[in-house]
Amino acid sequence: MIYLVSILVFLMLIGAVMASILKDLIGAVIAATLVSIIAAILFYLLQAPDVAMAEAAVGAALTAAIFIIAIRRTERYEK
Amino acid sequence: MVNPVLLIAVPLGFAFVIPLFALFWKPAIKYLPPLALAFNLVASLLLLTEVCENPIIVSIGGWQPPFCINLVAGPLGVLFSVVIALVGLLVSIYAIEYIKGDDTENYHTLSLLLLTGATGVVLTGDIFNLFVFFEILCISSYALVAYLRDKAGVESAVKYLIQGAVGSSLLLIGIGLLYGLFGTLNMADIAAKIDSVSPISLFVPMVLLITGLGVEAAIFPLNAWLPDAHSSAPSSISAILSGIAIEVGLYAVVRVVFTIFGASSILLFLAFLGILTLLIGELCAFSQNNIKRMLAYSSIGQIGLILFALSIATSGGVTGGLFQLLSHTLAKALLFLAAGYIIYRTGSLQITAFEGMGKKMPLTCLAFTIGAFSLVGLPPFIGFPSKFLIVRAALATKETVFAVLIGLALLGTIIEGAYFFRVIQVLFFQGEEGKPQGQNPAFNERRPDKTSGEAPAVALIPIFVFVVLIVVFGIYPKLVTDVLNSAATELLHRYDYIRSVLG
Amino acid sequence: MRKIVSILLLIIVAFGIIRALVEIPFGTLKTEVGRYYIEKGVEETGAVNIVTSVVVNYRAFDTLGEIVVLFIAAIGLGAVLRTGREKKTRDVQPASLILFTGCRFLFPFILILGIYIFIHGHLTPGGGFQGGAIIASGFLLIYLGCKERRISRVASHIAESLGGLVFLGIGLLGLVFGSYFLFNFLPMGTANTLFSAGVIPIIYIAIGFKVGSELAGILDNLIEES
Amino acid sequence: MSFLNSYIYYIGAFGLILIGLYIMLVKHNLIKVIVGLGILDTGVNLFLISVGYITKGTAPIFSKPGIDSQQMVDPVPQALVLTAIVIGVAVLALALSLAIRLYQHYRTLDLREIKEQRW
Repeated sequence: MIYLVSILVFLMLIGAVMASILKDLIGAVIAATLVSIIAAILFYLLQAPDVAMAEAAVGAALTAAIFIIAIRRTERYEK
Repeated sequence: MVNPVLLIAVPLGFAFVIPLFALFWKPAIKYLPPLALAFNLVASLLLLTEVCENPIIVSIGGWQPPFCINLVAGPLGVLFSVVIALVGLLVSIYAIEYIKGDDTENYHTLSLLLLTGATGVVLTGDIFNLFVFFEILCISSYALVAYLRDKAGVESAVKYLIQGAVGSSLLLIGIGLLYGLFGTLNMADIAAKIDSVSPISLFVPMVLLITGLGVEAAIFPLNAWLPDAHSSAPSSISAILSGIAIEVGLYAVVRVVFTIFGASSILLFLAFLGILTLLIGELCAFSQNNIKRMLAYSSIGQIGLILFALSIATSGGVTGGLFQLLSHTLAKALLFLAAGYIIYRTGSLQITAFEGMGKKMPLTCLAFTIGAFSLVGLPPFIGFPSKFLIVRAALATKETVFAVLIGLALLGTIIEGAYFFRVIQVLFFQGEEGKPQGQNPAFNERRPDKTSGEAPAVALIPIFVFVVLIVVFGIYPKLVTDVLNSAATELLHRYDYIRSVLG
Repeated sequence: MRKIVSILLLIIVAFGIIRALVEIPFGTLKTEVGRYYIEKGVEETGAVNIVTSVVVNYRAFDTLGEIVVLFIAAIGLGAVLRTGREKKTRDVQPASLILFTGCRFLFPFILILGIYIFIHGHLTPGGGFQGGAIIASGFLLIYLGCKERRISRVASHIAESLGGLVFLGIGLLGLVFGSYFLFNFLPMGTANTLFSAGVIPIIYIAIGFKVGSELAGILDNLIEES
Repeated sequence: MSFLNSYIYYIGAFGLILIGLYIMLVKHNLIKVIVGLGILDTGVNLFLISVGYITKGTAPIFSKPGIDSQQMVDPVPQALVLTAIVIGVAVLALALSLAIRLYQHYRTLDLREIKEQRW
């Protein structure tokens, strides 16, 4: 169990770093969504199913959607 | 007895109703916020007479603290809610005429919710609930700063939002740490348990809370957003932001420092920070040519002075600080409201463009002058007794540090006087004919309307009421000092607060 | 320069937080308040999901504040993005038949799923926010699939206002019947059945509709305006 | 191993918080800054939930009779996080709408180029 959690946390931090590095904003948003999804799994493992559901629905799905809409209306690449 | 919950529930109800009115009966919208705030003013004045002896504690949901969220209507909180309702009422009357356009329902909903959030912050007795109301206050002010949708407004709103959001996150981390340490969120409960933990481990949560709340309170290193936001919002919103929002932020800071942590060790640091904020604010204000930026920097200076006075932490000092807070709220709201129409008529934000306005709109300019005099601290206006109390309290501590700091504060007051007299000189004694001025490129608040002179009556009424209040409280400070004294007592005696909540 | 200062600042923050965390060991019981809710929650509120009983009953005032925050965001977003001119019809590029049919087919199921989740908030994980968010994602699907369709602005405003007013009204009724704001004045019923827990399901339904319509309104504004 | 056992969630949470703050402080692109804000929020939420966890705990739901209430995790942080998530998404949405407006005014999202307002 603890190995699974460690791997998930590691992946989550990698995702956060990717969100920082990527110049393509869509890529950054996808990395941030990955962070959200893994966070939702961690919430589930921490015995918080309500929060996991909220994070998956709000944090992952809707946030990603509004980010992508906003990027489509502005510009895609960070200079 | 009025239940203090109604002070929050009634304006919320009005705010929820406004979108319905926007669909079916649009012209009525602009009268709803004054109605809600008039209710709040009456109700909180009624409460004020009751709570001075015994604070009223109401639990929400019907459980005993600390197992529920409870409101603490003590003298301090109710005093604040009176001020919020009063200033909010007058500003919303002003806005009836001032805010034009076809989507005013957004403006009215957001400003009403901003004031509701402020009322919630000052009444709540639960630290996470304070965070939620703080967010209501902050988020509606982000949206309102960008209300005009012009370049300057949107840019300032973005800066404000980013700094405010970082502050909120830090605040939430601080709350999480406190919950981890004490296992409760009730402020009185935390305050009662605070001695069970070593002071070292309290330091980090305290710093996080002060930083998070300090962003909204505009304490020195955290106030980069303020001049932009206050100067690019519509003038009625600037009045609310300068007159209420930062004061409520400061309230939250002192509530955390005094009541929750009972921290006397950090007070001297806060006093230094206050004076630093004061001097920086006044110096920046002195170098401004833009009237609203000048007023915004002057707010920073005043907040510094209030923070300093509260950090003296004697009965006299806290009373003086609260009195100064009241006087700043009234005077600054008046200044922004008066400046709003002066700007509207001249079509420029530059002080040099105001030449000769004293003749064209004498009443508005006279009101501006009174506000400026009061802010500087001249008798017979409210600024005089408040500053006098602070100076007396600082000297009464008989400590060299405070004497030196109050000397610096007086220096700040002199600078303040200098730049306000410059404006007044321009208003009344320069340029017989307003010569055509170059438009400030950043300014497109509204197309100037140079034809008519004086501000409309609906706008003059609140301005007049502010002037009356400033003069009356200046001549008879006794009218408010009793209430201020009991508010100061509530802040200084944390054990009474704990006992009244937890029983 | 800015990078170095920021990293220094972050190191200070990290140090302080590590210092503070030493006092807060992971995985231990820290609170009496939470314990109280677990011991008494079912008996006092009738909801078997303790998180729901905390969200909608013990700390319902926070929840009221939170839906206000979302309300502000929806209104503020409308105010910021508003163009003032009539909306142009979107350049309708019809979606492929499969996408179109799929979206129309899926939409009612997503709606029902969302409603199921917020009606059963006091029994199973989930509740008003989760259900509302799922409803909003159903509308997102409609935007992707059936491009010519829009949600009615009037209906969403009415749902928003009524959701808020129902919540507030229940709170005020509590004040009338039990002399406490948001007092749970309806009978608790038998725990673990649908019709139990007094006002909790009603509040969650109001929250669900409000959150759903607000999030859908936010999406609508972002896609359509300016 | 006991180190990982006791600190892995804290490491994750504060890793996210620090990375989020780093993005917000250092990056110049407004959308990137808002992404950082989202990551910061997630980190704070994860931290709050981990504060309430009890080793070998169960979710605080009495879904069937006879569940040991002693081992239930603390429900309060979960309620707080539900609130915090919604507040977070509200701020994000408002920030993105401001970003769209800002882009219409300046044709760029680079905060270094957007400096009309200066001291």
